[in-house]
Amino acid sequence: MNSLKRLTRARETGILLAFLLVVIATTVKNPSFVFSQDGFRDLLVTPMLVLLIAVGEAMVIITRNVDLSVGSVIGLTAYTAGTLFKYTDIPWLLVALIAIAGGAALGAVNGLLISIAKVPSLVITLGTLYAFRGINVLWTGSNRINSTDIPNDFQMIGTAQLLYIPVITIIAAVVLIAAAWYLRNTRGGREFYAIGSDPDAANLYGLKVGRRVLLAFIVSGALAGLAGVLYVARYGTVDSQAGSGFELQAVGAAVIGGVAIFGGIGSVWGAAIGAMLLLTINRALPVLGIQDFWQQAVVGALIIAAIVLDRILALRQARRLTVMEDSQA
Amino acid sequence: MTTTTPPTTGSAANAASGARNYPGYGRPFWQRLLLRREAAIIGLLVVVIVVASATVPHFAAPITYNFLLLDMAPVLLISLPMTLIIITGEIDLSVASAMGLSSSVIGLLTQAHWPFPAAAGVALVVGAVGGAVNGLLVTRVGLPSLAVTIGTLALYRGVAQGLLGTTAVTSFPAFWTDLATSTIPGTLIPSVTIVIAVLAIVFGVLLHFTPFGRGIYAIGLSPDAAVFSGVKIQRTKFILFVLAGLVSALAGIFYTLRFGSARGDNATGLELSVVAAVLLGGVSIFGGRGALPGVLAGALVIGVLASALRLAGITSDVINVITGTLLVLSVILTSFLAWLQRTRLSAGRKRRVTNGPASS
Amino acid sequence: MASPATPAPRATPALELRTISKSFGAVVALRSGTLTLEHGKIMALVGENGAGKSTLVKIIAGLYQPDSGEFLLEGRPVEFRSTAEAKAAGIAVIYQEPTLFPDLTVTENIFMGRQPLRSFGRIDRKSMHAEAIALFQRLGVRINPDRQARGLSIADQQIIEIAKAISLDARVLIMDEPTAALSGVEVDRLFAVARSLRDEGRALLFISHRFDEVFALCDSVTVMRDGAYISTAKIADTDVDEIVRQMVGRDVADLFPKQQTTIGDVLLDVKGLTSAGIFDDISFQVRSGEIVGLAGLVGAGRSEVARAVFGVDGYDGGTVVLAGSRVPGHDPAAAMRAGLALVPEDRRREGLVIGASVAENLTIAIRQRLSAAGLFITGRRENEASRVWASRLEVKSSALDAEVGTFSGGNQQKVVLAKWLATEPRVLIVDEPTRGIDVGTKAEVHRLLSQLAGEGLGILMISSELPEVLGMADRVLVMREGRITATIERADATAESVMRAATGAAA
Amino acid sequence: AASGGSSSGDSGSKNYAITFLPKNLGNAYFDTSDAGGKKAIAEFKGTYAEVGPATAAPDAQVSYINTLTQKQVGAIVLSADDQKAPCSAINQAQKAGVKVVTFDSDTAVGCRDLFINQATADGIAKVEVDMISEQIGDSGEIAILSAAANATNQNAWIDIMKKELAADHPNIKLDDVVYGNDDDQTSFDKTAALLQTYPNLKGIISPTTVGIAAAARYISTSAYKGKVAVTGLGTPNQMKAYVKDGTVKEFALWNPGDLGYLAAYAAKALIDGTITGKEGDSFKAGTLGTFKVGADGTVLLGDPFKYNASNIDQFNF
Ligand SMILES: Nc1ncnc2c1ncn2[C@@H]1O[C@H](COP(=O)(O)OP(=O)(O)OP(=O)(O)O)[C@@H](O)[C@H]1O
Ligand SMILES: Nc1ncnc2c1ncn2[C@@H]1O[C@H](COP(=O)(O)OP(=O)(O)OP(=O)(O)O)[C@@H](O)[C@H]1O
Ligand SMILES: [Mg+2]
Ligand SMILES: [Mg+2]
Repeated sequence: MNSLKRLTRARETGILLAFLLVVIATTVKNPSFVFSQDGFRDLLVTPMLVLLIAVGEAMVIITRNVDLSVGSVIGLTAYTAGTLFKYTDIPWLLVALIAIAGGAALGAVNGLLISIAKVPSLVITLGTLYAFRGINVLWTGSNRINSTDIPNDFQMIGTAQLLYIPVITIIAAVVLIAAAWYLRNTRGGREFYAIGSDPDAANLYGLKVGRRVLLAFIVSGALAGLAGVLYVARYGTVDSQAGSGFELQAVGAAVIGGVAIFGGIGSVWGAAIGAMLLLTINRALPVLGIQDFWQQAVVGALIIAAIVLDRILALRQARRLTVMEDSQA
Repeated sequence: MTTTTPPTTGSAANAASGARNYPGYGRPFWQRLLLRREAAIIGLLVVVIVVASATVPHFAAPITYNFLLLDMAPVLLISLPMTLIIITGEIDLSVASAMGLSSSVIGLLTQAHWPFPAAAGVALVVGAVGGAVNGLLVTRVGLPSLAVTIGTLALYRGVAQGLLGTTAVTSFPAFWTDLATSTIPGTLIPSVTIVIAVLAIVFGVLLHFTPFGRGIYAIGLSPDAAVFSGVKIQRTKFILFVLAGLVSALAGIFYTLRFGSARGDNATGLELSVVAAVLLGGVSIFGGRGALPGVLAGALVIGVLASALRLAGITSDVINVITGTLLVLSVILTSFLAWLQRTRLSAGRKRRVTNGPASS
Repeated sequence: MASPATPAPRATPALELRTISKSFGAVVALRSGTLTLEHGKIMALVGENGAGKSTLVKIIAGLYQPDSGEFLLEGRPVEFRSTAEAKAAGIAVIYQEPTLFPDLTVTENIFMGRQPLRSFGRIDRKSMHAEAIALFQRLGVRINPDRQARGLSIADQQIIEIAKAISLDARVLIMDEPTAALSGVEVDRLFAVARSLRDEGRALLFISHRFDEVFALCDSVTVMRDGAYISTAKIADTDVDEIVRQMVGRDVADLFPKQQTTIGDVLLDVKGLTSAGIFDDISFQVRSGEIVGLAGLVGAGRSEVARAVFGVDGYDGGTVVLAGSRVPGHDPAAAMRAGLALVPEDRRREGLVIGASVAENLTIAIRQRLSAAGLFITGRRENEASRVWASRLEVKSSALDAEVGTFSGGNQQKVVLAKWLATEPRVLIVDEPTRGIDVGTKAEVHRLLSQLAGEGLGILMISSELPEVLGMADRVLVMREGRITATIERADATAESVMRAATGAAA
Repeated sequence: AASGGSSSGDSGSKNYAITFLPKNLGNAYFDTSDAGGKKAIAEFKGTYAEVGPATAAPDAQVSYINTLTQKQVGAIVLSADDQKAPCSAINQAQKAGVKVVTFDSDTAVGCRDLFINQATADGIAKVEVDMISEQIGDSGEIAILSAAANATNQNAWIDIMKKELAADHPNIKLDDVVYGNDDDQTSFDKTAALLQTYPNLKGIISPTTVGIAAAARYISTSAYKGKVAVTGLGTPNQMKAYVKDGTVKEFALWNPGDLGYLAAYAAKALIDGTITGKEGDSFKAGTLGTFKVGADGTVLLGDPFKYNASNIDQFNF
């Protein structure tokens, strides 16, 4: 009964309902949105890149930090993978691992600067957002990786399915479950929340704040690296701008999913559902007959609505509690 | 009306009269000038200009500065209110979208054959309203400005694009478009520089020479102490967000006129350059520290580097690496200096100061 | 009643501190802290505010590292680099200010970092939950272990800190004013737990400003003054007067006494001020030339009253009238214009803009008045004004652009006083005006306050230090649990009468 | 002061420093066209250069035009991101004696010296409509996947296509026009959205090389392969795979290499002063032969060329 109550009251439930509402409404208008092989596939595949980085972003935000560099990390790792495919014949699994490791390394750069130099993450990652992208453009110039450069068996991943479930989706799901499990069920995971909830108290308590924050950024970077690899698999072509603008989508997804921008609150589940909602709405609006120029406006309204809602819920709970205290006294 | 003549504790009356002349400043003028946070960035600006003029062909030409100022005008304009907002410890990421929105509004109204000044007026109002929305959500509803303005970043941009759709309005009166690119008679300095200068002075005075400005710093350094000292935190922040919206709209009008083209996607991503310029100018993201001259220098450094590199034939994207690196270095440097200060402070005492209360 | 029937203490003391010193920037928090805790004993540590008790605690906890001195645990010298190390060594600490993670549940707060585990390092929520419930039963309190810590009353927060410490199953338990915000019943339960821990042979340290508690619970008492060890005595061999004398270091009489002033007509008139859950139906008057003391235990609600009167907090009912005209609520600026000034309790957070210069701090409250046409203000005008006030209060500063964060507590307090006197108030409220400042400055502050009264100011002085209240106040208001429980004229004001009203206990 | 910088490569007295300024770098189409320009410039011993923004944005090209003006290049060959935005900068350039030729995507008439038109808007629109109607049997629903919502030339073509369809193909219904912003990923996702939105869709026209490649790639891996026709403007190298696997029957394009080649020679002619850009002027463009300047200072390259399984292997760009 307790678990059921928690489920109904969970912040994630609301956003999940919103998501289902969008899907249902769109499907009613046009059944093939879900009930066609490709419709079903795109429903599951399209949001996955953003979902992956949103999970990383959520872990970072929960520690009261933010990572604006993920978009640039995707760009660099995607082009790295593409280049390796084009000029070497390293097996694609190894390429993927290299890209992920590269992403983790870039994340470590952020994490070290922040946790050692004690510099606000907003500034650092804004800086690396520029720097990583710039390096990418310097390196790429006007070159691009074309789908013809990518081994087919790897490109298959972009579209292949395992009993009707796209492979990309399965990968993302595994990552999501792992992250959620870690955050919910391990001491380390709970420390993420403690640190974000009150960093000073965390120090007083003797938690290894710096180490956790570093870990959060490494994870975020690694997931961006994975997203970069999958970007290659799905889109086949990579130029110097791959993944630009993803950072705002990631933060947006997390915030919509109920991850508090000042840390301590929220779950990767919420962020994931937020990503699903964000990108599904983008695809749904044209179906629902809304000109696609308005998509961003809807997304913005969604973000505002989400944080206002969270605020109201928080206030309501606070009031309920104080009333309880008084009645006890 | 009782006049409380401040007491001079009897025993120490003589001491008091002696102590009456506290030196105003601990360090000589030139040191205070050179050891300011923003001195470094201003110095950097000078160095960059000198080096570029010496090594990059065509850079020394006055026309360079004409192009440079035209390119940087929006960033320079918006960085003014942004500085004040960041000093209060908040941030506004929606400014570039507000530019796009004002651009779309002008386009729409021009299409509807409104006289340009009227259209521009409406655009300014829209900008102010946009700022007010941010302000209300932050001060009244009490939401973090980072989240709020990420939301309005998407919202305002979306509305801007929705309003104009595919059309790019280009039918602006020549008088106004020419004015936007015109230069001060007899010079190559763009006329818009005058607007920038005037606003820079206005905001500079507001921040550095008014009670309101003192309040801004107090809010950033210690909100509690500010409240106890009668500073109206909410109202101050609200005003600043409105100003940001207003100036963004103004920048949007200039942008539209300069390129003679009103589009929903105008100035996409400009907010990052603005924030970068402000932080580069020595303003602390934690609030409470920073000065306007440094910010202007920060914006100019970015512009000068960009044009110098382009003239040197290097693709302008190198600038991203440099901007980013400068940004990171500037903050690391300031926190390093703070750390040095702390260590010096408790010199002679034991090691591991960082465990002390001073560390955040 | 403290039971003397306890297992005989082992030879080596559980914890021993010898001549520990610690300074923060200019502030010397601890000169020579000395303390010995024995197994199966409860030691009391008493001293005025700012005597250095909490600092000593934080050193034991491994949060601060001592500048010098010896630190022995079970006879072996130790040097903790972090609170984690101290915890690992079996030291549990209840800090004076509760430090909880507001977004986590009560249970998680108790077990953070050492949750019971199942396979794959997976947290065992069931047994964690069960343990939490068991803990609360042992403490005899009803707190929902699944609720968030955010919004808990200070009392409940304190309870959870205690539960945390107990669950650590530590050999040494330090409690820094754990009862400050607890009601009588809660205190009794806490004592029961403390005694059972003692009887298990653990060493406890108990810090409190309430002597009745000290005498009820502890086996012996150590007195500190101005960061230094004064004495240790068996409870049986000492009494309150003895302890107070050692705490204050001089007889109450030779504190600077308030000079006689002609008390004029009513300046501040507070009627029925009420704020749900914090204070209730507060009414009092302050006359020109009068110093009104507001005494009470920490947590009584005095600061909240001051904040409400000055308009920092809103209030639900009641009126504040100054010199005949109504002062609007929840608007400090208006209160300042009306002629009110408040020297707040928390100097470093509320009194000063840490990070700003002396001049900026001295003029922040009068920035409007200083500016030409209320518009333009310049560093020069600020310097002139602040020069006057800095010298009037003899602020020790090399220059006006020196950063106040680096000043000693006493010097900082002078800046705060000067800042508010500069507003030329008619009624001055001072909250803990001498907390944590040295004896010399303390006397200066007292001299200054009575001089201001002499010049016709009305002064409301909140203080937790009896000698101060008794020495300075023409009238003493006493608050307990959010209500004014007594108004005592100077003539009848004694330590006993005030304490009785403050604790409600028949002392 | 027209010395130093990239104008150092003068041959004789003429300043043959010609810089190509595409909408954005990293676009296969422009890589090819600019390569054609490079070839031409090499033939008359000028200095070729290519600069440009990483992403197409309305204002992105302006600062580059300014810079080139300062460097006193002989001519700028530009594919305009926006019809109006670059104009004031272009005027400044012309005042400084720099010739400005637009190709592929024009600015407002009058703000440049010449526009090299890959094909008349009518020609392009017609060939695309003809191909789709042929591929879907002249009846059924179709959609258009365009470049940026503000792309001048695409919008012009689409307007004509609409007229063309209404006039000569009553049974073909144009469901929707969506915009992939010449961004591969966006175009890819928009294709998916299109197929969702219009289950009866029989064909997609994408009058942009990025768009058609993305659309073809999506469909080639989807159940729509062979069912939904894709055509439009594409480059052979990008489309070969999809023509071979049957996703795409036929698509059209002028030869971008020739376009750049012609633009470069036009710039040379302007520098030489043999033409001024007024109607009736004519100039020789290396191996392509002689061209005449038409109305509004436009030079027409010719009709678009159709690529299909039978001929695609003969091309490599
Ligand atoms: N982090 C700090 N920075 C500067 N000064 C400090 C700091 N902590 C304590 N002090 C100063 O050290 C002295 C002792 O403070 P401490 O908190 O130990 O006193 P205390 O005995 O606990 O007082 P109380 O009874 O009010 O808790 C005070 O003057 C205080 O102002
Ligand atoms: N931060 C807080 N959150 C919730 N309740 C608080 C907080 N601080 C104080 N209280 C409650 O408000 C009441 C007054 O506390 P406060 O410390 O202001 O009393 P006080 O008489 O001013 O004590 P002192 O001035 O000696 O610290 C107490 O019941 C306390 O529990
Ligand atoms: Mg203490
Ligand atoms: Mg208090």
